[in-house]
Amino acid sequence: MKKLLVDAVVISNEAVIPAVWKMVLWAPEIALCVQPGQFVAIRKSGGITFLRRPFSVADADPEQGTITLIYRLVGQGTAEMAAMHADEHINVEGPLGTGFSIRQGDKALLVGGGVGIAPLIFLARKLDRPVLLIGGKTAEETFWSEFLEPYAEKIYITTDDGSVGRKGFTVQALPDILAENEITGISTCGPMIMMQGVAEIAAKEGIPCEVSMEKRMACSIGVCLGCTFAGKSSGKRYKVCADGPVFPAEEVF
Amino acid sequence: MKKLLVDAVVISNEAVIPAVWKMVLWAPEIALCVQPGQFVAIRKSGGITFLRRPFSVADADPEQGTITLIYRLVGQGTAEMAAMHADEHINVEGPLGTGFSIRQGDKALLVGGGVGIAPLIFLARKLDRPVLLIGGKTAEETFWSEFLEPYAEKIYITTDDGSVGRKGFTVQALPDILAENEITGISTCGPMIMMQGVAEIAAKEGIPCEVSMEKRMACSIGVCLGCTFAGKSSGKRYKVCADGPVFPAEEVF
Amino acid sequence: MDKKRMALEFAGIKMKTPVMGASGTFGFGLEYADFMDINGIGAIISKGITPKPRPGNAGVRVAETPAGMLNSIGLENPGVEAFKTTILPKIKTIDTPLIVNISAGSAEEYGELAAELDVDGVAALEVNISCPNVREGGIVFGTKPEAAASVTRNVKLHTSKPVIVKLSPNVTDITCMAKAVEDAGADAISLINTITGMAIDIESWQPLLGNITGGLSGPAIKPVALRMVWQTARAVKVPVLGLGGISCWQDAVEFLLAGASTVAVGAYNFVNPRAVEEIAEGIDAYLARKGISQVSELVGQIKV
Amino acid sequence: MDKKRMALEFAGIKMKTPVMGASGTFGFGLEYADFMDINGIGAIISKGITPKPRPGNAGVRVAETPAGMLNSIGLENPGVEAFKTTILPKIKTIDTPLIVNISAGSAEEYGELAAELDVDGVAALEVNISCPNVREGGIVFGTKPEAAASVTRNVKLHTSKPVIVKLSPNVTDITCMAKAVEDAGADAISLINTITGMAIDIESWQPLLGNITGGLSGPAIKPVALRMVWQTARAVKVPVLGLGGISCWQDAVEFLLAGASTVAVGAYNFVNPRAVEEIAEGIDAYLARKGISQVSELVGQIKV
Ligand SMILES: Cc1cc2nc3c(=O)[nH]c(=O)nc-3n(C[C@H](O)[C@H](O)[C@H](O)COP(=O)(O)OP(=O)(O)OC[C@H]3O[C@@H](n4cnc5c(N)ncnc54)[C@H](O)[C@@H]3O)c2cc1C
Ligand SMILES: Cc1cc2nc3c(=O)[nH]c(=O)nc-3n(C[C@H](O)[C@H](O)[C@H](O)COP(=O)(O)OP(=O)(O)OC[C@H]3O[C@@H](n4cnc5c(N)ncnc54)[C@H](O)[C@@H]3O)c2cc1C
Ligand SMILES: Cc1cc2nc3c(=O)[nH]c(=O)nc-3n(C[C@H](O)[C@H](O)[C@H](O)COP(=O)(O)O)c2cc1C
Ligand SMILES: Cc1cc2nc3c(=O)[nH]c(=O)nc-3n(C[C@H](O)[C@H](O)[C@H](O)COP(=O)(O)O)c2cc1C
Ligand code: FES
Ligand code: FES
Repeated sequence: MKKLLVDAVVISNEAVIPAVWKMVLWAPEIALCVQPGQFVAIRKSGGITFLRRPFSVADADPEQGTITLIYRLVGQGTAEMAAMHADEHINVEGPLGTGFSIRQGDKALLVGGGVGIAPLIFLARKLDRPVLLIGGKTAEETFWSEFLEPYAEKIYITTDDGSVGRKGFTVQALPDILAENEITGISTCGPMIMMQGVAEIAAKEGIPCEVSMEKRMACSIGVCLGCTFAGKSSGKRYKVCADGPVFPAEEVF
Repeated sequence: MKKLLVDAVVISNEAVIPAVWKMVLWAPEIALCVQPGQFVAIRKSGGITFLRRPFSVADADPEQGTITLIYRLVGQGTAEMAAMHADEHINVEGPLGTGFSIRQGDKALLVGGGVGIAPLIFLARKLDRPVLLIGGKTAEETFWSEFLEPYAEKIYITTDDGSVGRKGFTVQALPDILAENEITGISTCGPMIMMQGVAEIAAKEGIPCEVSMEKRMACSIGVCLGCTFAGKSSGKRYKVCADGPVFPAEEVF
Repeated sequence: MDKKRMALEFAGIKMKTPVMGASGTFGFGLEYADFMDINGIGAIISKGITPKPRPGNAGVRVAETPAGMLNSIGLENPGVEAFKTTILPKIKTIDTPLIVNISAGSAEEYGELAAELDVDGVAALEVNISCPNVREGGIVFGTKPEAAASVTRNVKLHTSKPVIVKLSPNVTDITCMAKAVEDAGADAISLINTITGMAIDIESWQPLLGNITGGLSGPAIKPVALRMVWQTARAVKVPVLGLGGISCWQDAVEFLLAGASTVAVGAYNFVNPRAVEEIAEGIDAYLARKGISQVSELVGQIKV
Repeated sequence: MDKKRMALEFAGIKMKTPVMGASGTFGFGLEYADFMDINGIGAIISKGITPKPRPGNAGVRVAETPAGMLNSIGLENPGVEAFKTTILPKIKTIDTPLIVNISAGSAEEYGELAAELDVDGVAALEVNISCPNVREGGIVFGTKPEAAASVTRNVKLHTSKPVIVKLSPNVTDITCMAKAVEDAGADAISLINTITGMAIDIESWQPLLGNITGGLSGPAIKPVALRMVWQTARAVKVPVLGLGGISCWQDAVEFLLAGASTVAVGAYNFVNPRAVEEIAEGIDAYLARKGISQVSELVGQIKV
């Protein structure tokens, strides 16, 4: 898939909760070809940050020509993003990387934690009503279900404090969910510790599992070798930005 | 005079002609105490430029709490300024330096060229209907008379191409103007070559003359010594940013 | 773009423009094919190749800094064998000179590596004696004139290709290094590599980079690179490839004026993947405006 | 601000905070009185003082660069005599240690200058052997260990004040310079001075600075400064004053973790004339959040 470099227009940019924002960009060429799990690398020209910032595409609407990013405020770059207004321009490089291996017909379980849930929205939309398991620290962090509802068969929620859904971590809820549903494939994105737990259970149950990784990136297109790792089972050197960010679980854990 | 550091609010910011812009800032503390010939050093926080940029105060309205800057688009910093909108904030350090020695009662002639005319607007307002001589390259560059008219007794204009006013340089018009008016003091701001010509004629005629200098500045408050020069008659080391920018002509030429 | 105006020969390598992609920031060139016509650029300088495959350094390897970045990749690469069998055949399809950047652990190894790369499809060798991110090889050769000279001699002995020696800026006197490698037979000199720097995570109290220190590059270092290029171009007779912080055609023109015959873009490729092409276009337009008919006429024209 | 938490003694100088204004960027301190309480800061380091008055370099002396600036002031100053008679009496009114930065043309002259400044109101001397902008003095002493040691010895011989030697980053091995001046008796080491750089006006083809080259400072050089501070703090026993690109309290904390006992703010004073005070406040709040009762407990705590 050809990588594009476009000046996208901010259509909307607003806080979902104070710490997590949603930006909709008009970038029709990218909206047309991006696949779930792929990401874009963005930069405000004339901004203070130097490197581009990678963000998963949380949704894409080829008809409207828009892509959606959902981002957590972390540092300078995301603060700069949050300060942007509609009609401003932002430079977008994408689609980048290799996304999820979509399995139409599979009964898929998507497991997400934190902003790792973002790419699962886009994935859920492309699948046939998958089951979702999402985790957050508090009730506030479970706003994601609102984005997922249109596409999900069921949404399981866990919170660390038990304020919404089941109390505890996502991984703890997994065995019950696998018992309740006949899952034939798992895609997961979130903290490494969470994905590792998911991958272990999936391996034990013999369910194919893919995980979406995050690494510090400089180039996002496979030239700087900032983001590489050795595949656990193959020993192969992978670039997260180009060969991933989505990998078979057995190559990561 | 105490130097202040304030976050000013952009009230308006618009092109006067494509290459010269006018920015009105709400900065009441500065508006209250700034004197003609003094300047401010500004910086957009989160902007791409590193050092502050020095600009003469082209006008100040203590009642409205505003100061006006008139600036020519030169490079990155002024481009960044021109991109600013009303209600945005810009950090302003000022008032800085030592301005014109206002001579109420004098019959003053103010001679300006290019954006050097900016501080003369503020000066003209504070004086008792001075005579003005301004020079520009073309008719387009003589928009200044519109800002000066309310305060000036007379405005002489020269253009390089003769499209408005007298054809030629300001200096060439000076002898006639001195003949027509009984001038007791001259203040000038503009290109060095122009100010030098003015100073020479003033010296010959025995009219006190002061000139406003421009030098690359890093600190604008007299600590970096980026902007110093040796006084021509005294030999004294001057800092343009602190001892000036306005100096007696005999110290400069 | 006026092809005649921009074409030049650098250390015997024929180039369409004086602007190249710098080692370690340009992959093997193909990665940029989506963004520009990689058949129209000056040259591709490959990621550093070593005798054996290297996984590079552990931990975080890249970090942003004001107007720049730190990297501590540690010369990850598949080794010369895999380079020749799997990568080189693909790049051969590109009609742009490929300069192979090489690193090794001893002067002898540098020579052997050069011999292995004395093959079709390689336009020249860029000898990296300046990688701050590896223990053996790299930086020791880049800070000792005799060591640098010995590497240069060994490489020259084992190759028929033009040899460009890449200097480290982490030295007291760059001209002393430059003269040493010139005397040892270098056909050209490229500079600068990255300046050693570091960053600390103030929450964990650990260095941000797994390797503790890393190499600083990007616009932040441009004034230092330009100064060293100017000093070097005055000190040696061989042509100079200038790089370090170039982000726009204006930067490139500064390097040419300072005495660089050609330039390369490094970290800024990550910011603008079209930089190499756009900078060449900008230089061409500048030359046209200035009425200069050949880019080489600009080289070293600084008025001091 | 918790006074007890922030107070410290550095090379025998009692300071209220570890944050000072760096030489050449802080005037003689009084210039910042409108912006902050200059009686509450760590120390004022004066502009470089020389035996005789100096007009400095001709032409343009300051230029902006990405995240930094170049300067080629060339040690303009009124000379030690005028400093003592007209400036020192004014600064004595401030209840903040004044460290006088000195430069001279020979080791002997450094000694004589130190003797002249062995007077009331001077808390310590910072010996600048690293000014890149003057021909005589400055940089030659800063790149040769023996020369640096000889300057240090001469200064120590002629003063009763603590002697801080300020190192140049324009060297291959900073620890070698640091050890040389430590062995010669330096009570503390400060680093870094500016990194030599340049810029060219692409319209006139002339160097932007009158002096051709200048010293690069500001956030752009912070990673390099931090690396050198870390290397030096590990190599010597005397305390280190860290500076180079500090713009916020987070930067200052990095320097402290890297092993600097105190820090100074240079070029960033021009951007934020309240920086010295705000950075001290930021460090204090950080210490409070981390439950650290004394700033000195942070020094050198990097986990490598
Ligand atoms: C493939 C991929 C997809 C991502 N998708 C999303 C998403 O959909 N939503 C979202 O909120 N975040 C996502 N992230 C993380 C996001 O890139 C970082 O949060 C963001 O770069 C932080 O930038 P900053 O300037 O605000 O933070 P700073 O900490 O100031 O950034 C400093 C540097 O560190 C890098 N960095 C900081 N945190 C991370 C991180 N967690 N991962 C990678 N690099 C980091 C930045 O890119 C930058 O180079 C993704 C990361 C990757 C690699
Ligand atoms: C006391 C004083 C008062 C001034 N008043 C005005 C005014 O009222 N209106 C106006 O249009 N301009 C004025 N100038 C000039 C104005 O400061 C510069 O045009 C402006 O800084 C250019 O910034 P830039 O980033 O757009 O240009 P760049 O060329 O990108 O700036 C690069 C660097 O050079 C400096 N610089 C560039 N041109 C000048 C210059 N002519 N003088 C001093 N420094 C310069 C900048 O400050 C910056 O540090 C004044 C300058 C001084 C010293
Ligand atoms: C991620 C990265 C990897 C690099 N790898 C190499 C390398 O393998 N060999 C080499 O000689 N230089 C390498 N460099 C140095 C660059 O080629 C260049 O000399 C340096 O980055 C300065 O140029 P810049 O400021 O334009 O990036 C690398 C630089 C970066 C940023
Ligand atoms: C304008 C200017 C003048 C300077 N003058 C001196 C000086 O006289 N003596 C000295 O030791 N250092 C001098 N320096 C160096 C600074 O003290 C400091 O070491 C350097 O700028 C790095 O710190 P920074 O990046 O915070 O500016 C000067 C720096 C600047 C920017
Ligand atoms: S981020 Fe550069 S190779 Fe992946
Ligand atoms: S600009 Fe710093 S002394 Fe004038």
